[in-house]
Amino acid sequence: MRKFSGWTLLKEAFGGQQGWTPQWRRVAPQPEYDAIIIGGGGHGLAAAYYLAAEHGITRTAVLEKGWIGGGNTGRNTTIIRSNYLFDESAALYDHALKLWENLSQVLNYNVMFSPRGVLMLAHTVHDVQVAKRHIHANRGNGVDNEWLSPEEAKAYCPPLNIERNIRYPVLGGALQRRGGTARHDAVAWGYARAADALGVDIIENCEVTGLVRDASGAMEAVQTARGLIRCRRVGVSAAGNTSVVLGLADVRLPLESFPLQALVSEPVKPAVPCVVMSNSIHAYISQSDKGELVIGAGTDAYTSYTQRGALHVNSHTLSAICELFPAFRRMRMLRNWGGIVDVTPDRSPIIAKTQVAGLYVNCGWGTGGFKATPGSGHLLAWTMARDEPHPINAPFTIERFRDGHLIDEAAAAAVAH
Amino acid sequence: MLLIQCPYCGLRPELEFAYAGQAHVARPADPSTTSPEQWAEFLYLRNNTRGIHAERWRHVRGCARFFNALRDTTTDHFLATYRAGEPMPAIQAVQQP
Amino acid sequence: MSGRRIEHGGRVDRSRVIRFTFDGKTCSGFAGDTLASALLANGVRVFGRSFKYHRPRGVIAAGSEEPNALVTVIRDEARCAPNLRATQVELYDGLVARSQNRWPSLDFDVQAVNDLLSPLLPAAFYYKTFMWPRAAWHKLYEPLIRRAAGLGESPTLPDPDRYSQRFAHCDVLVVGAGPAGIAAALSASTSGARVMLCDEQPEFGGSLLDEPTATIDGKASGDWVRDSIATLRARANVTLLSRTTAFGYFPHNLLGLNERITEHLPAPSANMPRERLWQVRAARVVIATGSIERPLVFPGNDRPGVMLASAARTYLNRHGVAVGQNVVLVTGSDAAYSAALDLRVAGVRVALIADVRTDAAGAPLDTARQAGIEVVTGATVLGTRGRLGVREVTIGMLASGAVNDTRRVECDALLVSGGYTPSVHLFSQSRGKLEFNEARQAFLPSISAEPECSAGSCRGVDGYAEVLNDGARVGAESALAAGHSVAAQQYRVQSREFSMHGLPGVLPQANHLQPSRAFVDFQNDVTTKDLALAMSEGFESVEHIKRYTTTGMATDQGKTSNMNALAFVAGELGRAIPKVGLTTFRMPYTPITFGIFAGYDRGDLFDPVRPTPMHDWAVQQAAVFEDVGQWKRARYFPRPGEDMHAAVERECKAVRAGVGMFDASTLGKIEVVGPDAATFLSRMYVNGFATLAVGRSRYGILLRDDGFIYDDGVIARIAEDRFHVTTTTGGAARVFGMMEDYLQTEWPDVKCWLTSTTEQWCVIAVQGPRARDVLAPLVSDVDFSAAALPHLGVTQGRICGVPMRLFRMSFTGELGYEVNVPSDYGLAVWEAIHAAGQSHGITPYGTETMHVLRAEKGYIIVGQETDGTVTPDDAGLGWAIAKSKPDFVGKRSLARATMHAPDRKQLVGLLTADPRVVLDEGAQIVATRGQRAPMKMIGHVTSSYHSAVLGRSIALALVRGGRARIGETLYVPMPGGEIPVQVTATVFYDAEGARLHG
Amino acid sequence: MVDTAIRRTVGLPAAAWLEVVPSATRFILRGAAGARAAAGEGFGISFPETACRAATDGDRSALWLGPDEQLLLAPDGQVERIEASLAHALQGHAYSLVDVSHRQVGLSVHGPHAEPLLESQCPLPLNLRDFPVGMCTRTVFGKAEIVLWRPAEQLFRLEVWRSFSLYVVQLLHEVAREL
Repeated sequence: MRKFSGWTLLKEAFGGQQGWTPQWRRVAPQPEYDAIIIGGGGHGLAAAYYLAAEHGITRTAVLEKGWIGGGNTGRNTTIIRSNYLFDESAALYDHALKLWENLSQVLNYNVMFSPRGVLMLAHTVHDVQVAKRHIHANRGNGVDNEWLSPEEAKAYCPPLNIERNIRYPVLGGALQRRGGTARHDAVAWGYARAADALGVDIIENCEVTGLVRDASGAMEAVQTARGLIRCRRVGVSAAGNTSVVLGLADVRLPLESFPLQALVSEPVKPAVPCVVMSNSIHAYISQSDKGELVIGAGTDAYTSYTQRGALHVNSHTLSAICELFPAFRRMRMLRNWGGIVDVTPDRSPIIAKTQVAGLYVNCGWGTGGFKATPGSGHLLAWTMARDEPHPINAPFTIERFRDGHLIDEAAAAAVAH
Repeated sequence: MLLIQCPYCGLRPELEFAYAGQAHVARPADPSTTSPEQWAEFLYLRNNTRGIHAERWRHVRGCARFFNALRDTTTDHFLATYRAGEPMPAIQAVQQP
Repeated sequence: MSGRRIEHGGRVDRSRVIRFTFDGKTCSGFAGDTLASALLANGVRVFGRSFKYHRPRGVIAAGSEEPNALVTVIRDEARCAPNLRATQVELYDGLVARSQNRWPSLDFDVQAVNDLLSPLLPAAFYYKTFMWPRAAWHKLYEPLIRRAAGLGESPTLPDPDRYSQRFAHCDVLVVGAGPAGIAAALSASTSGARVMLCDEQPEFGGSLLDEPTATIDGKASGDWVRDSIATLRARANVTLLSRTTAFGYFPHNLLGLNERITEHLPAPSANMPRERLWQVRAARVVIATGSIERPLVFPGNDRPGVMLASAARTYLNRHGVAVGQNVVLVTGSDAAYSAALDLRVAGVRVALIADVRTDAAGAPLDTARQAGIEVVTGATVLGTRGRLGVREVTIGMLASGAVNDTRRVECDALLVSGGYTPSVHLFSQSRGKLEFNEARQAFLPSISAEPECSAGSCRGVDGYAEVLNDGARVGAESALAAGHSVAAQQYRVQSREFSMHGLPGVLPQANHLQPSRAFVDFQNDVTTKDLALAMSEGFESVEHIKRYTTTGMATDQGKTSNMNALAFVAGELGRAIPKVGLTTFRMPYTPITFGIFAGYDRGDLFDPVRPTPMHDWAVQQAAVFEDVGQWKRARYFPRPGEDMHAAVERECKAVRAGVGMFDASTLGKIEVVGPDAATFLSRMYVNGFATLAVGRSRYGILLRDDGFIYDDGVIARIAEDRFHVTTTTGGAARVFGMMEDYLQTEWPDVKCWLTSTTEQWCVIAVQGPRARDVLAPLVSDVDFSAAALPHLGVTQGRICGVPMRLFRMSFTGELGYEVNVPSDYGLAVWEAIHAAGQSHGITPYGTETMHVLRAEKGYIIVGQETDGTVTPDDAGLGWAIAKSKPDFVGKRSLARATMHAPDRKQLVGLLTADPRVVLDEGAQIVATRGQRAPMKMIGHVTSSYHSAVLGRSIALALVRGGRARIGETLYVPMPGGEIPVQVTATVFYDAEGARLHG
Repeated sequence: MVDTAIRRTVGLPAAAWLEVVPSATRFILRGAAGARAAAGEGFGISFPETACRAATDGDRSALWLGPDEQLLLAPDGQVERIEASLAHALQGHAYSLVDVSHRQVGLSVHGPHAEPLLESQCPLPLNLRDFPVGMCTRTVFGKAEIVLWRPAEQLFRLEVWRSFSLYVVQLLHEVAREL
């Protein structure tokens, strides 16, 4: 792998940009691998990277039905935070956040992780109670999160409207300074390039059409659009399409796939310095390095694989943004898009073994998967390499739904982004 | 905003409806006799179909009735709607040629 | 100076001179000008600076596809709109426009140094550097990049303008009022169908407005447009919307339209909305969105003065502006010849027409040559010169694949055309399938996904007669499909027009191997070199190339650039264009103001404010309100000088010592009626209701089937078959929906029905030892004796002469009643009770006091003591479960082993060692001192108050195995130190409940 | 004592095209089809069998809200009388009759602008072909649920839960500014 640096750029500037090489190889699938990851999004690519980098399993392939990073990774509002309520969740997301903090250097790819702070607003007495419970729990878990008064919130985010006479005035907010954003495409490409350098095969346009099991019921091979590939260790990291892929092995999971929309404005000079989220009036906003306001909200109401949502859902989101930021009413929507998010009943993910030996799954991230990318990849790789979960993902089993050990972040906060 | 054929009121805008999840998930007649797996299946396991999906809607801001629908989740087009309690129509019968 | 106003012609109103300023300089134009046409007429060439390299840029197009000429329009301090296309900004008197992305001035921009550094800043350079030291990205590089990026500046003051919304339904919606759209609307509306016709431009007519020579059915094209629109306007079944962009195509034939209403007016009425969102549901849609000319890709193709031939023609024929005095046309299509010919007629020198096709021949060339214009074929452009605008172009001649024989031609405008790209954006948004048409070298609509049909040049039809007849046919067919029959008209057209076919891609250069710095995406500064770089780094999917280079991702969404980028990539990869694929067309077609999506949803209309019948009274009493769902609830009633703490202290004492009154109207209420009502409620709630006597009530707990507490309330039996059920304020709608769900779908045989009575009844809680004394004199037909109306007794009677349901119940632990009267009487009864209570010192209290009083008694609040993970047993309410019932909602889940684990979090009381310390709600609890993160947290504080009656702090908490820890000391770690707390039972006051039965 | 003749509704700003309907007696009747027929006799109107249609006779109306739900409207002060006559007519039937007189506020929106006013925030087609005279239904207006009934070509009656009535009226006024 050719090292990226200012020096390389300088050299290429004088060399007419002739020295660049493909960031990952374009390869045909081999007949057999030690590990296969189904799904070439950020999570899947990260898992492949860590399988090779930390567990020495370099005979690994990532199978992607389209182009890598083209699912939810590529249609993302890129919020990163770890201030979750329950101990299990805080450990999981903070594991990811710590990986984010060094990711550019580890991958030698600037993923533009930008800890500009995530400010979660409270608008009602109940919101304040919930926010403070989070802050106390986070502090106990060593996760930074602090309470800001309305005036402090405005100082942190100047365009925020803290007038008391609006419909749902801002009563304060919980700020995680270590939270922020990153560049979604770079995450996928950075992991792909680093995994490729370790020998991982990244195979695009390779839809999985069957999961083949041996006489004992264990994973034996993967049937794909590009032929049969033998492998006894298969990880599924297919986000909204997880149910469809696992259905090939007759594995059913407590998942439903919903459309999640987001939009960006036309680019403007810096206006929003941090990420602002409001769960009770359903909107969040940040500004990309390019200058676009990046805006989203919760999912649409019904399950769908269309990768698009309804106009009225956008309208609700934008009316909330215009209340919080009344100066943005004249800004204009440039692009709107939809992803497919797989949601579990307790809004917490599953990173676990399935009942099929050799088949592992990482799913159920709902609207909040991007922030977990390095962590989930790391933990899925661990679980696949050792055939047992890492202590951090041990609670995130499938069996918790049978036993009632839910990790119900949704109950405490209406939306978990 | 979808346009949904309420079996009672006719074609109406989605703003009047509430989605109510997968259809034909019957609550066990005697839950106390179900195994933990069966009960978890009733509570949580859903088909999450990519394709033709039997689902429930409620015309909550209309006639207020729950009813069932067949919708293609890859296009969001409805193939049929029918009243609660009625059997699911054969998919071939409602598919357009 | 290059552009100028010609003496005659154009559709502007020369009798109305309009003054405006651009970058502080006063200019003038005419009514009917756009900012772009007026600036061109004033000789302006540089309109803005590009995004990355800050290169000077002029106007390229004349419509919404313009990538370069972005300006900020400033009506006043609060009414600034950045990034508007000068080509769409209509001139009005006093308009103030400012260029963007430059400092200190448009002609001298410091950041143009980026252009010199461009070898260092290839596509995606930022992914490869700025990584050391680690913190420098966020602290140093990113802020620099952010400041350099962005285009205009965001407004900073609240936008005072109104935005409006409208739903509409029609049989046929026609998008685009060019020849195809007008013909479609005419035939569809003749059938009697309800037709809507919209166009993004101020004037209907589309390309016909640029066409001075054509006649339709013997009428000059402009006259035909005028008469056709008059015909349509006169029809009651037609709605015409100009300045209206169909920006989004949503499932089930719903289209989003953006109408701009006042933006072109010098002094709009404050009542008029600035813009409107139309949500149109159409039985059929006709897409008649025309096509967009493509620029050519060659070195120096971004210099101001390089412009689409069609734009030059629009400026000439619509605005009476010649874009140059001495122009060169470089073209790959026949159609562009019309621009040169029209300019020639207007007296502009056409120095050369360089046709890039070696085999170009026929009518357009002959006509040009007859007009005295030199035409060469097989040409290419090797470069241009001119600092702030083109003044010379270098033409190279192609011979057997190599470029030789170059010549330099002076010019002040360089018109370019690569042919036309059909506007399939809406069709593609509808999820229709596109197919690549080799002959047209364009993607055309193929298979529809919605009931729509494309007509005219957006589906590749070429020539006015063909387009008009296509429109008429599609209009008639669409009307027929919507149930209205009509025959399509046939139009006769005479015109001088040439084919719109062309060639996408990059003009051949001398050294093919060395990709040139020719711009593909002007606004995002993406060159062919960038595309080549992306491919050399292995990005081959068109979506990857788009993302890696940002081509097509600017505010014009690649309207002029996508096909060129695609053709270049296809050429480099040696694949056919359809094999490379097409990026997705996304909503919106052009950028759409946030304001219209919000519409009327602002201020108090953002979400309904639900007041109770006593709301105005509470306002008069200076109550402080809190938002609970959509309701406004009085939180406390401060007297002058009191803060919340003082007011609540006083209110609490008043209730404990005398009597208080509380507005509980927001509680949800459901009337459950029918012979099976008791059966139904027994199945829903954990409690049993079969044995509940008429005239009695019971505290009920509602679970979901997962076993966790969902809601609670009081259920009263009014008659054998009639129950009055209360829910929490926030739970009213969802509990009603959940009950309907079980009734309608699980137990359709259960004979009872639900009616929401939340708003039928106004609820006045009168609580305290003097409550009976206050109420008794006002009430008739009620026996207040403990025997007749014990705790949890319910009766009906009259109060102040109006009908009443009287509940003896208490959420305070005191003797208490809840008076339910029909809502219209609520305020009068409230005032009567308040007046009657004066002698008893009656004190209105709010939700905060209610919370304190119930916490003193250990009563839970759903949503505060519970969070969706709490079972009845966790909350200390296991006693309420009717264990003999075979089933109720949630019962099976409660039987799971984990629901009985001894270390579940259980509700307990906490007392701080220091009675003055009030714990933070949400504070965490640990078992041992001195823990550092990550701590072993065993619980959290759910409620915490200062108790007036106890003179100390109290708290409720959920603690692992809490009930077994009663008496233990635990710790609440706070930033300032640990707070020791003693675990207690949940009831702090009157544990034996004597006061309740007083 | 409270003057029961004067019922105090929320203060709602009127307009030339908007009136608050005087206080009325309102019931929600729910029950099976057989009960509906019997109740019609008791109420003095044969209840509409067609979905989304209202039947009116004199000063009484019955509005179809759902297959098992009718909204009964009568002049103010008839609660006891209607309860008694329906109880008599419905003997032997299972049904639910609940007084909701005070639950909602009636608004009348009339005149040539009535249709565009309501179409601003109601997603139903309100032209005469799709929403003829006599049609009634529950639907939405902005973020409020309403019952919408068209008694005459240029007259719409809205029944709005009382706490939403101020919102609906303010929203109508806001829309009316541009008409």
